[in-house]
Amino acid sequence: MSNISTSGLHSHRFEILMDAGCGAQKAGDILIRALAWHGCRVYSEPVIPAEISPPVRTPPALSGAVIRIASAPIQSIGNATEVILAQHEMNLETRMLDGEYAADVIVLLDAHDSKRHGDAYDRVIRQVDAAGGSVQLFTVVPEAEALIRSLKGAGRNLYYVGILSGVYGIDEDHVVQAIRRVFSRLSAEKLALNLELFHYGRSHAPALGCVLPVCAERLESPILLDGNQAISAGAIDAGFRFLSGYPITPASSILHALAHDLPRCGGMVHQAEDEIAAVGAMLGAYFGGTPSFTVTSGPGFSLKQEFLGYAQMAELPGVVVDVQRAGPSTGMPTKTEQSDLEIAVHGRHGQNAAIVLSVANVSDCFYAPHVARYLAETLRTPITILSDFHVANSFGVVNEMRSCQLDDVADIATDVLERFDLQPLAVAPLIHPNQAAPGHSPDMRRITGLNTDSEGSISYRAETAQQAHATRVAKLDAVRDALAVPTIHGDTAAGVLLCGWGSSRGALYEAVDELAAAGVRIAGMHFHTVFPLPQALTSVLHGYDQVFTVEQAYGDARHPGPFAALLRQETACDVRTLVGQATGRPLTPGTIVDAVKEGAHG
Amino acid sequence: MSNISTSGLHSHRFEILMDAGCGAQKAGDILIRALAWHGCRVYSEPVIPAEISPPVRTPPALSGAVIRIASAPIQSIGNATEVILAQHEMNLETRMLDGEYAADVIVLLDAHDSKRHGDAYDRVIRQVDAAGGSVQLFTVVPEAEALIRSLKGAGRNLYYVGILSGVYGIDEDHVVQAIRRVFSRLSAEKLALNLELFHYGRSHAPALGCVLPVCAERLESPILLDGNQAISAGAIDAGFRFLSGYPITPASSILHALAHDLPRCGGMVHQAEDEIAAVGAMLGAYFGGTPSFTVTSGPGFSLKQEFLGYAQMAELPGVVVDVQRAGPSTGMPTKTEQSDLEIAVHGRHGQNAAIVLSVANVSDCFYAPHVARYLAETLRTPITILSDFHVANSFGVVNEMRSCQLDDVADIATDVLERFDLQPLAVAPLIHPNQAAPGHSPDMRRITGLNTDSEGSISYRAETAQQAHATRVAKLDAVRDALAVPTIHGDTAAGVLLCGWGSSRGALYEAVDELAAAGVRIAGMHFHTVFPLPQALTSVLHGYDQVFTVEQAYGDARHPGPFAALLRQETACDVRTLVGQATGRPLTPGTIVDAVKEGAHG
Amino acid sequence: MADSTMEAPRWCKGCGDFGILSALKNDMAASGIAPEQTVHVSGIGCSGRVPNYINSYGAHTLHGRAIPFATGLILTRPELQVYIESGDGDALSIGGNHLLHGINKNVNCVFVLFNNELYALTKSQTSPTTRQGHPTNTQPDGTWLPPINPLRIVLGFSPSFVANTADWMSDHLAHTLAAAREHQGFSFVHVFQRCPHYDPNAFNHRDRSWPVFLTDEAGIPPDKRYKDAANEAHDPTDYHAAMRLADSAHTHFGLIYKDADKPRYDSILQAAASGSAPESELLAHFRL
Amino acid sequence: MADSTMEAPRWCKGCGDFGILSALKNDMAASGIAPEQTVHVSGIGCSGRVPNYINSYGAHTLHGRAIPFATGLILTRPELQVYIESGDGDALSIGGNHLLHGINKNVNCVFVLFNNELYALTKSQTSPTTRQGHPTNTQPDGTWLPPINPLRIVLGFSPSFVANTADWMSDHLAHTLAAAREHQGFSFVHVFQRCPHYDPNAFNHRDRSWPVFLTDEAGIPPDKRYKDAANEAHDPTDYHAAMRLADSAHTHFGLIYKDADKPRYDSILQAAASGSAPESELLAHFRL
Ligand SMILES: Cc1ncc(C[n+]2csc(CCOP(=O)(O)OP(=O)(O)O)c2C)c(N)n1
Ligand SMILES: Cc1ncc(C[n+]2csc(CCOP(=O)(O)OP(=O)(O)O)c2C)c(N)n1
Ligand code: SF4
Ligand code: SF4
Ligand SMILES: [Mg+2]
Ligand SMILES: [Mg+2]
Repeated sequence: MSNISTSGLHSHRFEILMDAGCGAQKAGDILIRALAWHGCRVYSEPVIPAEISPPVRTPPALSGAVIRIASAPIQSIGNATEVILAQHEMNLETRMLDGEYAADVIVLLDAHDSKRHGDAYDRVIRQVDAAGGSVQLFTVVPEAEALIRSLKGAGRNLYYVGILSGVYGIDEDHVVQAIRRVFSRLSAEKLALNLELFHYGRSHAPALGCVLPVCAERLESPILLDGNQAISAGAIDAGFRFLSGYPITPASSILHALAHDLPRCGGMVHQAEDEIAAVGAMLGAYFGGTPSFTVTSGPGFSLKQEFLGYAQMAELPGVVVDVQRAGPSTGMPTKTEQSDLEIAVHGRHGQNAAIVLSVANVSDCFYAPHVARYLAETLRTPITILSDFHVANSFGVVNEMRSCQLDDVADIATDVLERFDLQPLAVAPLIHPNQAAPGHSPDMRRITGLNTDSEGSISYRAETAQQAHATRVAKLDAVRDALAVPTIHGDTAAGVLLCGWGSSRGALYEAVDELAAAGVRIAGMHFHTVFPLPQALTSVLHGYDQVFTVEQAYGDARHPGPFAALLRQETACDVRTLVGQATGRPLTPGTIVDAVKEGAHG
Repeated sequence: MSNISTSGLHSHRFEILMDAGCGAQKAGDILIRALAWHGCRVYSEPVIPAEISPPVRTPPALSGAVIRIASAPIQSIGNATEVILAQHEMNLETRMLDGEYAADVIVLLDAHDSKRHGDAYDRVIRQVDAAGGSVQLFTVVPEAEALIRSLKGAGRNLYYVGILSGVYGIDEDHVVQAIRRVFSRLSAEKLALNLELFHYGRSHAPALGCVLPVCAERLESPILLDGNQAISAGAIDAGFRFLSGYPITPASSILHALAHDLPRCGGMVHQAEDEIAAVGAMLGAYFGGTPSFTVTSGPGFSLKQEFLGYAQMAELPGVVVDVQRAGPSTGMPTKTEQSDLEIAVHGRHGQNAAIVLSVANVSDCFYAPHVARYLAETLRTPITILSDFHVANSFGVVNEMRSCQLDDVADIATDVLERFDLQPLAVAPLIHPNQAAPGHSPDMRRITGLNTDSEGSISYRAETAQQAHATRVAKLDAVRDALAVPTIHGDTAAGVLLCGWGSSRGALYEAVDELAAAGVRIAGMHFHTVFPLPQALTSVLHGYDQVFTVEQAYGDARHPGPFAALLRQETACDVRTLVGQATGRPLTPGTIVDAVKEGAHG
Repeated sequence: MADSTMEAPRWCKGCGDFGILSALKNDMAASGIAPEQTVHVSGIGCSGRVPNYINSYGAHTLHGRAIPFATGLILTRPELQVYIESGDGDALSIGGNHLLHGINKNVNCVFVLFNNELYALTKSQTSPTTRQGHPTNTQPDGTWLPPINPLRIVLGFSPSFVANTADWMSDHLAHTLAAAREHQGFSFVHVFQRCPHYDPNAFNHRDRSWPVFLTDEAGIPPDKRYKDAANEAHDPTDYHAAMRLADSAHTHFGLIYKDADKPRYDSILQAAASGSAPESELLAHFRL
Repeated sequence: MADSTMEAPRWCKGCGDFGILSALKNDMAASGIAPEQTVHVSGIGCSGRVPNYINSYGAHTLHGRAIPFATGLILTRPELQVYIESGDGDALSIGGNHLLHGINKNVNCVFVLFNNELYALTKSQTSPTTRQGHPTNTQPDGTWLPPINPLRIVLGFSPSFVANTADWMSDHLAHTLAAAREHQGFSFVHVFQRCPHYDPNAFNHRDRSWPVFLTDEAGIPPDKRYKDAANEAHDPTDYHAAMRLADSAHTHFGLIYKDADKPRYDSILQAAASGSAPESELLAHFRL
C-alpha cells in the first residue's frame, strides 16, 4: 500500500476536509497553485457547506477541496479520491456518503478529536477498513497545537498544507510562494505564524510514497480561476457594460466580481430589488443600446421568464447567465445539476423557444459572453448561457484566454464562434426593420409585448400573427444553419454514441478514452450549443445503432433525461439516457464507464 | 342564389358584426337561445374587441357573434360564414381579413353610414362581389331609426335580431322569450321599446330562402353556457372552496362568476396583488386542507411557475386553470392559441415535468376540475388545466352536466375520469409519508423547497436527491399507467393519423368525417390528457405510416409544432405538423381537410 | 405623424387619459427636449397605451414592470428624458414593490400614476385604490376594504417629489408635469383620472369650487380656471406636514413634498462608472 | 423532540436568530395554543430556517413569498395561530409588495421581521436596510444609498400594529410577541437582529443605557433588565406621533402604533363565505 496507482493519464486525486470556517478552501487554493507551479495539470472542486457557519462536527459543516492532478490536460474531477486528509471523523463520515472514494483510499485523520469522540472515530475507521482503505491517525505536534490555540483555532489548515505538500513532495519554495500569494493581505506577523505552522506540518508528513504526475508540456501562460471568475472577465472583454442581478447561489460571485471590476471599466452593476426587476433593467439598458446581461440561478431564472418572452416579442437583445444548481425549487443550492435545460428552451408562456449556449470549462466561460452577445445583437433576441455550480466553482489551471475587446459584434473572431460549433450567421431575420436606440431620428422605435406587424405596429390580424411566429422560428433556423454537428470524440466508426452537454464534457471524453483503452468501440459527442441543434444532426444520430445521453439530471433507460428528450424531439431518434444522475454531484468518468460496461452485459 | 347550401350534417353559419358597445353579443345571445329552442344544435363564438370601447368605425372596434347551427351535435365553429349582417362597411372589411367567408357569402349591410362613407361602401361591396359573394344593402325603417335615436343609439341590435330571426324563420315566440330572458333586468318600458325594434326588423327581413337545420334528437335538458362558466360551476361541484387569482383576459370571467357564486357555497374568491401571490395563497390554503385553485392566462402563468415547482418539491396539491390566449408575451389577449403547452409541461427551473389536462368543450370544462382535484390530492402535486380563449368564450348548447358534489376524491366517478382517458390510479407514490394538515397531532408537517429525504427532513445527500427525483417521475408513471390511448375517430385501419388536443377536437373530428365522406382513409386521435402520455402510445404511433398533428400553434412540415414536439419526445416517432396555425383564430375543419388534400398531392 | 407605428388613441369617449396624453405631449414640447431624446415607458392597462400615441421613443412593457425597465435605461442613458406611465393596478398592485424601490433609488424620471381607482382594461375589477363599497366584477357586493392612500404610501417610501393633480385640471396638470420634469430625481405625479366607462361617478370633478390648491413659492401654481377654489399655504419641504396632507388628498392639489437633497442612485452609479482600466489586463489578476 | 423532521439550528455562534427563536417558542408556550394549531411560515434566508426548528406546523416557502402563502392559509383556516418569519431582504426587497398588501389586508398573524441589515444566507450583499457606507459584496466600496426606514414604510401602509424590539432584549421581545399575538390583525414586529458573522459592529447592543422604551398603558412594558434606559410616553394610537417616532427607531423600542379598528380582509371574507346554497342547482341558471 505504498504506491498510489494512477490511471492511464497518470492522474491522482486527493482531498482535504475540515469544518466550515477552518480554512479548507484556502488550503486547497495554496496547494493548487503550488502543484501547478510544480508542473502538474490541476483541476479542483470545492466542497461548500450549505449554511454560513453551521455548528462544527455536524454533517452540514463539511467544507473542503477536492484536487485532481494529472500528467496531461484534464477537465473533470475524475473518479475517486485516493488520499484524504480529514480534520475529524465526522467530516470523513459525511463525505463518505457521496461514495467517491477509491477502494484502497488512504485517510490521514487528525486525532485531535479522538479523545472526546473515541467511539465515533473507531466506527469510522472500521468503516474505511471494511471497504478496503486504511486510516492513518496523526497528531498535530504540541508546539503547533499551542500556536493554533493562540490563533483561536486558525492555522490548522496550514499545518495540513504542510502535511500534504510533504506527502507529495511538492517543491517547498512553490508552496511558500503560494502561501504568500493567498495570504497577501495578512499582516507580516500573522503570515509568519502561518508559515511556521506549514513547516511543522511539512516536517511531520508521513511518507506515502506518492509520485506526482507531472506534465511534460508546460502551459504557456497559466492562469488559475473558476468558472464564475472567467465569465466575469469574459463579460467585460465581450463589451458588456451593465450587469443587473439579484443575489443567489451559485451566481452571486459573478455579481461580486463585477461589482468590483465593471465600474473600473466604465460600467456598472445594478443590484435590483428582485429577479424580475433585474431582467427588466437589463432589457431597458439594452433598449438604450448598452450591452447588458443578468446572472441568476434556478428560482431567479423562473422569475425572469415573463420578461424573456417580452424580449423575444419586442426584439430586444439580452443575455442571461443561469448558473444551475440542484433543483427543483430551492433544491440544494450548493450542489450541482444540469437542471434548467427545459426551462431555458421552453419556459415561457406563448411559443418562443430560445437559443441556449452552455459551458464545459473555465475557458468556455470566458468566451460564452462573446458568442451570446453576438447572437443576441444579431438576432435581437435574448440568449441564455447555462453554466452550473460545478463549472462555476471548479478551479482549472488553463492557458490565459485571448482578450478580444469586442466592440462591434460583427467583428467576432470565428474561432470564438467555433468553440460553440458556430459559423457567422448567414442571415439575420427580423420582425421589425426599426431597431434604433433612443437618440436617433426620425424613425423612433416603439416597442410592445403585443403582437405587431412587420412595421412594428400593433396588429391582431391572423396573417401578421402567423408571420411573426414564422420570423421567430426563422431566427432559430439561422442558428441551426450556422451550426456544425459537434466533432466526434473517440471512435468515429463506432455504433454507439454517447451525447452530453455543458459541464459533462470532461467526464464524457475521459470515459470514452478509458473505454477505448479497454477495447470498447464507442463515440462521444459534446454540445456547447444546446438549442437549436444543427440541421444535420438528425441524419447523423440515425446513423448510429444506439444513441445515449449522459446527463446530470434525472433519467434512466425507461425515462429519457431532459437532454435525451430534447434530442428525441429534434431528431425523432430513439435516444435513451444511460447515465441520468441527479445527485448534486458532478458526473465522473467512472460512472459513465461502468454504465457502458453494464449496458453491454445487460 | 336563394338556397343556402349546407354540408353533410346540415350545418349553417352566420354572423352579426357591429361596433363595440352596440350590443352585437347580446344579439348573438338572443339568437342562440331562440335557435336552440327551435331545435337546432348551436355553437357560437364571440368576436371580442381588444379595447374597452375603441373608437367606432375603426378595426379594433369590431365586435360580433359567429353562430353555427346544425342538425346534429357540433363542437366546432365550422369553416365559413354563409350569411353576415354588418352594421357598416368597416366592420365587414375588418372581419374579411380573417378570410373565413364562404365564396358565395350573402351580406346584409346596414346602409345607415353609406351616405357619409359612400366610397368606402362601394369599395367593400366590390370586394365581396369580386370574391363571388353578394351584398344586400338594407335600410332601417325611419320609425325604427327614430326610436334608436331616442335610445341614444341603443336598440339597433334588436332590429338586427328581428331581421335575422325573420331570415331564418325562427319561431317568433322563441325569440321573444329569449329577448325577455336576456333583458330580464331591463325596465318594462325599455323592454317594450326593444321588442318594438325587434318587430320592426322582423317585418322587414329579406327572404333569403334559408332552411334551418333542425336536429331530430332533442337534448334532454339543454343548457347554454360558455367554457369559463362551465369551469366555474364545475369547480364548485368538484369541491373547490378557495379560488385565488389576479385579473387577466381571458381567465377573468371565472373570477367574476365565482366571486358571485363561491361565497354562496361557503367558499371565497381572493383577488391577490399579483399572480405570484395568487398561486402562493392557493398553496397556503391547500396546505390547510382546503381544495383550492387559481386561474390565469399566459403572462400570469409564467409568473406562477416558481411556486408550482415549490409545490412539487413540498408535495402540495394545487390546480391551475390556464385559459390560453395568443402569445408570446402580451400577444393578442382577445385571440385564441394553444400557446402554453410547453410551459405547462416544462416551464419551471429544476426538473419537474407536470401533469397537464386539457378541455375540448364546455362539458369537459365542467368535469376537468374534478379530475384535476383527484390527481392533485392523490399525488400531492399541482395539476394544470389548459383551456383557451376559444373554449372559454364559445357558447355551446349541451345536455346539463351531472352534479357530482365531490367530497372525498377517492369517490370520483370512473366515467368522469374516462373523459380524460383515465382509470383510477393504481399506486400513488409519495416522497413524504406525513401529509397532515394543521390541527392534526402528533406528527406535525413541515414543508420546504429544499431537498428532503423520505422522512421530510432536509437532506443534501446524493442518494436522497436521486430518490426524490425518482419518486416525482414515478408520479408521472402512475398517471401514464392509468391512461388509455385515446379512441380512434374515423378509419381505425388508416395509415395516416392526425393528432390534436384541447379545443381542436371539434375541428379534427369533423375534418376526419368529411375526409372519410370524400373517400380519404384517415384516423383522428384527440388527447384530453396531454402530459404524461399513455405508455402504449409509442407502439401505436409507430404502427402508422405517417403521424401528423393539427395544432393552434406555429408549426409546419419542417418545424414540428409544440404538440408534435411533445409526441416526438415521448415516442421517438417522426411526428410532423400538418396544420400549425398561430393566427389567433380557432382551427376549422376545412383548414384540416385542405391540408390533408394538399399533402396527398404534394 | 412622424412615425409609422404611432397610433390614434383607442380610449373610450370622455376618458381622462386623453387629458393626460395632451398634457404629456405639451410638456414634451415645452421642455425643448428633442422627441428622440425622450422615452415613454409604460406598464399594461388603458394607461399603458400612452407610449403608442406619442411621437417619441416608447416602451410598452409588462404589467407592473415599467419601473425596472426604465431604471436600466436611466442608469445607462442619463441624458434621456424618461416619463413613466402606470395605472393604479399596475403601480400599486402588481408593481408596488418596484414603486418602492424606484422611489428609494430616486432615479431621474417623471412617474405619472393614472389613478382611475379600478382595473379598466380588464373590465372593472377592484384595485387597491377602489373606494370601499364600490361594486366591481371581483367584489360584486361592493369593494370590501377601504382604499389604500397612494400619497401616504409613497410618502412612507421617503420620496423626493410628490404632487397631486387631476386629469381635468389641464392647467394644473401642465404645471405639475413641468415641475416634475425639472426636479432631478424620481418625481411621483399622482393624477386622478376619470374612467367614465366603468365608474362615471368617481371624483367630484364638476365642482370647480371644491379643490384646495396648495401654495408655496417653490410649489405648483393653482389652476387659473378654478377661480372659486380655495388656496392653502403648504411648505413642501415639511415631511410631517405632507404626511398630514396625504389624508386629504382627494381635495388638496399641488406639490405635497419635495426633497431636493435625496441621494440619487443613478448619479452615484454613473459617477462610479467613470473608470476606464485597461481591459486587456482583465486576467492579469489570475496569473499563477 | 416531537417530530422526526425537526432540526437543530444551524446558525452561526452568536447569531441573533437564536434569541428570536427562543422568544417564539416561549410565546407559543405562553399562548396556550396547541402546537398543532400553530403554523410558522417563512421565506428564504438565515431567518427563513425558523420553522424547521420549532415544534409546530411549518412552511419554509420561497424567497419573499411567505405572506401570500400565509394569506391563503389564514383566510381558509382562521382558527390557526400563524407566525411569519422573514428577513430584511426577504420582506423589503423581493417581498416588499406582499408586505404592503398583507398589511393593507390586515389578515390575522404575527409577522416578525428579522432585520440584520444585510443578506446573510447569500453571503453579505446590500439589503434595503444596510447602512450607507457599509461595504458588502455587491457594493464593495460601501453601500451607496442611505438605508430605507422599515417603520416609516410600514406606517405608510396604514398598519394596525407596529412594534420595535431587538433580539438581545429578551424580556421586551417576549412582551412584544405576546402583544402582537393578542392583537387581532396583521401585527408587524420589527426586530433588530445581530449577524455577528457579517456585521459584528451593527447595533449598539452592548450599551444598556442607550435604548429609550416607549410607555403607555396599552403598550409594551420596558425591558426590566435595562434599568438605566430612559422611558418615553407615547400614545400608540396617534398616527402622526408614530410617524415621527419612526425616524428614531434605532433608539426607541416598544409599541409604535396600533389601530384596533382597521378592517380585516380575513374576517370580511369569512363572513361572506357563510352561505351554503344548494350545489346541485349550480347549473340551473344556464338552463335554456
Ligand atoms: C402579468 C399580467 N397579469 C395580468 C395582466 C392583465 N392586466 C392587464 S391591464 C391590468 C390592470 C389594469 O389596471 P390599471 O393598472 O389600473 O390600468 P387601467 O386599465 O385602469 O388604466 C391587468 C390585470 C397582464 N397583462 N399581465
Ligand atoms: C427567487 C430567489 N432569489 C434569490 C434567492 C437567494 N436568496 C436566498 S436568501 C436571500 C436573501 C436573504 O436575506 P434576508 O432576507 O435579509 O435574510 P437573512 O439571511 O439575512 O436572514 C437570497 C437573495 C432565492 N432563494 N430565491
Ligand atoms: S375603460 Fe375607462 S380608463 Fe379605459 S379607456 Fe375607457 S374610460 Fe378610459
Ligand atoms: S450569517 Fe449572520 S444571520 Fe446568518 S446564521 Fe450567521 S450570524 Fe446569523
Ligand atoms: Mg386603473
Ligand atoms: Mg437579512
